[in-house]
Amino acid sequence: MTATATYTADEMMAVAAARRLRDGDVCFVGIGLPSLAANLARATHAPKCVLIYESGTIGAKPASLPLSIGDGELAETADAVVSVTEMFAYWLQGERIDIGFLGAAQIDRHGNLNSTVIGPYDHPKVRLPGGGGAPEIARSVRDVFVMLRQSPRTFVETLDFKTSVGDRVRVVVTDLGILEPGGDGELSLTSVHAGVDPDQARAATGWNLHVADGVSVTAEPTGEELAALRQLEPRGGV
Amino acid sequence: MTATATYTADEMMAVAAARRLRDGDVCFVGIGLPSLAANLARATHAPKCVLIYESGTIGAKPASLPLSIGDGELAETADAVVSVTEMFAYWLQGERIDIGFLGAAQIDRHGNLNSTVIGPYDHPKVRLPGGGGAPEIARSVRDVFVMLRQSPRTFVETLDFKTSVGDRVRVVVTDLGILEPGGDGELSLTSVHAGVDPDQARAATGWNLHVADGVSVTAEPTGEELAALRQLEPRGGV
Amino acid sequence: MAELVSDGDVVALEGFTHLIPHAAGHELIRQGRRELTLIRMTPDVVYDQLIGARAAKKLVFSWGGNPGVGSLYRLRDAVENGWPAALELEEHSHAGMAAAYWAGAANLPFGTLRGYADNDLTAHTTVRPITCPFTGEELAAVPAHRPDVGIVHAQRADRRGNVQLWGITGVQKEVVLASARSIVTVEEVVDELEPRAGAIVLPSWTIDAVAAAPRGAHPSYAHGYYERDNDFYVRWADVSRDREVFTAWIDRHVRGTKDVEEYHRVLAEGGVAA
Amino acid sequence: MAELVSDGDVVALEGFTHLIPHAAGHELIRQGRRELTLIRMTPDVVYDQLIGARAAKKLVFSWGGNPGVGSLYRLRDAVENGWPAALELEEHSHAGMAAAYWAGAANLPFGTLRGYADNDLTAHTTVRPITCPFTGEELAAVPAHRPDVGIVHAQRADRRGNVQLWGITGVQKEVVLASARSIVTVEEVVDELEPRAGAIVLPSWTIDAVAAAPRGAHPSYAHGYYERDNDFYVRWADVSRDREVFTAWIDRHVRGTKDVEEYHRVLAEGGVAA
Repeated sequence: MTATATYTADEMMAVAAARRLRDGDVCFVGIGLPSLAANLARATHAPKCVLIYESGTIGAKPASLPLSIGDGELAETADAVVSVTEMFAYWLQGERIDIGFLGAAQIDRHGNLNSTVIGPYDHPKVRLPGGGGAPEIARSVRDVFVMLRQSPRTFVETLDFKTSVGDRVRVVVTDLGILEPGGDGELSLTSVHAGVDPDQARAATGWNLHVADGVSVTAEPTGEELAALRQLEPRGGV
Repeated sequence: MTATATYTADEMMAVAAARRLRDGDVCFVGIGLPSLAANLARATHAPKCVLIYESGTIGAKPASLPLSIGDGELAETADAVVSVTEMFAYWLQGERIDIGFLGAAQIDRHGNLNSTVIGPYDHPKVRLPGGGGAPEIARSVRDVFVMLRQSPRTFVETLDFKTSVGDRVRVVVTDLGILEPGGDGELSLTSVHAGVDPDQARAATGWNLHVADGVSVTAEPTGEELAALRQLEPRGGV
Repeated sequence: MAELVSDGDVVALEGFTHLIPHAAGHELIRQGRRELTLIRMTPDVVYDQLIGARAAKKLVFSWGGNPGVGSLYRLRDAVENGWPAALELEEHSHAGMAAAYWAGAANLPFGTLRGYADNDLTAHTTVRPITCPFTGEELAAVPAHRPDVGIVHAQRADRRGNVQLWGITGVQKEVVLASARSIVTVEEVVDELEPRAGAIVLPSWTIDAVAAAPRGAHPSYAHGYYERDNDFYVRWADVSRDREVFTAWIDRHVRGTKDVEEYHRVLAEGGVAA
Repeated sequence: MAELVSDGDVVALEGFTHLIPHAAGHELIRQGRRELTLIRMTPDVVYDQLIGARAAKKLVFSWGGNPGVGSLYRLRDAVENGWPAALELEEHSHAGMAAAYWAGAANLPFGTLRGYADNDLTAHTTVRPITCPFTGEELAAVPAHRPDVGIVHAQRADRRGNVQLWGITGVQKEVVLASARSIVTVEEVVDELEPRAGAIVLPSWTIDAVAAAPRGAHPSYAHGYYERDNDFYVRWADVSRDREVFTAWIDRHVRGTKDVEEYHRVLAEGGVAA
């Protein structure tokens, strides 16, 4: 079954990330694309994925996409709701989480992320919201999945600020393709989405992006995937 | 109203301890006499006393005396039930408790207590149950109340083992009378129960017990107190 | 509340996406509090309002944004341009903030966590290494949060002042227990707090003041009472972006109202824009 | 359980006065486990049985007695006379044990508390001073409990293996999360765990094995299922006091039965005495 329907870049990103989740994975998810990806996986090939939101909900099963990590539906459908102190001590630091999703304002070639400031810390050009859970997610989960639209402003040679470390980043899903770390830990382009040329991805990267030998083309979203996605997000789009 | 009814030494002890609780006091209680005393206070002059059992029940309101600190009725009648980790961290170490009751196998003149061993620690003559919550109760509550039958084996010159420190011991209620620390921190006899001679209390003490000037006679249990006590403990006695 | 919060106090208004004490924050603005050190894991709209209304001199936080929308423009204006006053930042991770609240509630001077290694935050915050005396491992210590005043919003109190909240309960218990004084606003006062699944109860004797503030968490939500006003958060960006629009909004909706009921009445009249 | 517990393991069977995993303890005796390090805040009758049946080489604890009755004679005989084998003790306060479980669940190597100062326990246990890097205060550090196997009893599990317990929940969550492997026995398996006030849920993926063991907490109680058998505790003193009476009792009620159902059948026949 191939999809001929059109789909958005966000939908492609959600589908590409969802496919990498294995059934039963315990996922620490934030709002937006990560939440969409994890819920899509749960609605399709990985019904036993466990969704944990940092607000304290463990095993949440929202029928539609939550708008905030603290939506009431998350608490109502969860197996357990715990305090935020317990969440960070027993569950995240306890290394019980398989997959953690992160976004950022900047990423470098090693998967280090910046969500703190653009410009110097003490005199920022743009004060970003800050790291939140990211610093410890990045070092406590088994695999970090980054979801981030690709542009030279975002994929940078040098971060303005290192909010979280890249050691456990296993995949970066962008609107153009998929990056994965090689043996040296440097991210290289391993897949491009349908209709994207590897050079487009290189042009959207602030460092000299290595294109993997035999770079593949990401399978397009199937009709089933798109239907499940749109069921989650009735208004179409994130 | 004076009581002409007979009463047991345990009842006298419970009454004497209960009278020292002020309405609204937050009390950390164990099973047996302390529980009886605190519940008696709640049933008589101090209805707003808050009873906390180390099993995690906060604001328990048992109708009759619990047989274990974990009785189901304690959980059912409590304002809140918390985990034991939270109890010791947030509530006891948090210094939210006014009164802590302690018993022991031995007490010295400074209110230090032994509930660990008789004989040397590594080759004990009698291995006692151990300190349980006592070491931190003794240093975290505002006032420690000790309830202990008086004998030279129990009121000793030198403890075999110091399980908890006496700094915060404000009163020791015995079957013979009441001991309170003086300015130098040494316990002296400040009251004897009806029919007890101060010399009896001195003879039941392994150190040279100082009798306070103007030592008083403890008021006997009133009819109301005994009625309330026996309501708590239908089988009569602890 | 006027008696419990003074200029210069360290104040934590907590609420992790749920039960955010907006009404209490508005009251601080009405009373003209100044020079507050504001603590919160996730400062959002109500902290944007407090900062823009010049109530704060310092912010202790781990994530400061308009959830699902973007920037808090008043927070950014204070940090980037010093308007209406410079704002000192003490920035942590969520895990660091949670450990600091835990330590505060447990009456310990510091909390320990695996964190703050290999990132740039360490150089810009109050965190120090601590070595495990058994294994020799190096961990991070954060100083306990011990606010002068902790403020939370809850669903219910009974007439004796015991407070019950349920749903996502965040760090609300910790902030009440960690603070020297505490204030709880509630949706309603009831005769009895019937037990509820997932509810926590804060005994009356851990709280200094309880006040009814119906819909006092708006635009956040109160599980079982009302939903999150998602549109408000979206429209807040337009109010917050501009200094004059913001100030007019605060003058009309907060300084110009006497309590949470009047706030809601004015809000219903005019929408979010000034 | 045979696959999850090996001779020499560090095993914690927890339950603070409620939901004490007696049936699981009996199974360890039936399987002839040896040289276990047993951890528990309040070792009572089931630990007396394990010690008397020679399953243990070491006990890590904070209060070891027969609650409301007095001594655990098998524990005392092991400590005082080395029968049936010497028993090494690692003794803590309750607060120290609670901090050690907390640290274990939180994946930290140590827990911090205000305690162990000015008493004689400090010289006989594993506790070390730790200095607050901010205030200079000296506190006590205890090493985290990280048992090989954590065992608890709960009221219910659903068919997916999620476990629900309520009433006094003690340190049960902590022991499951602190342990490398975990086993939960339950009163019953149900289709759905309906939410209950005061209940905690342990997700199936935090547990290695769930087994039904109806009345598996006897003589302790299971809130909502059955009451504490207070007489058993009183009569246990007579069984436990004498080596031969004890051994005959264990042979008949534990080694001579195949599971918790048969244990209860034999118990009903003969009372507590052998």
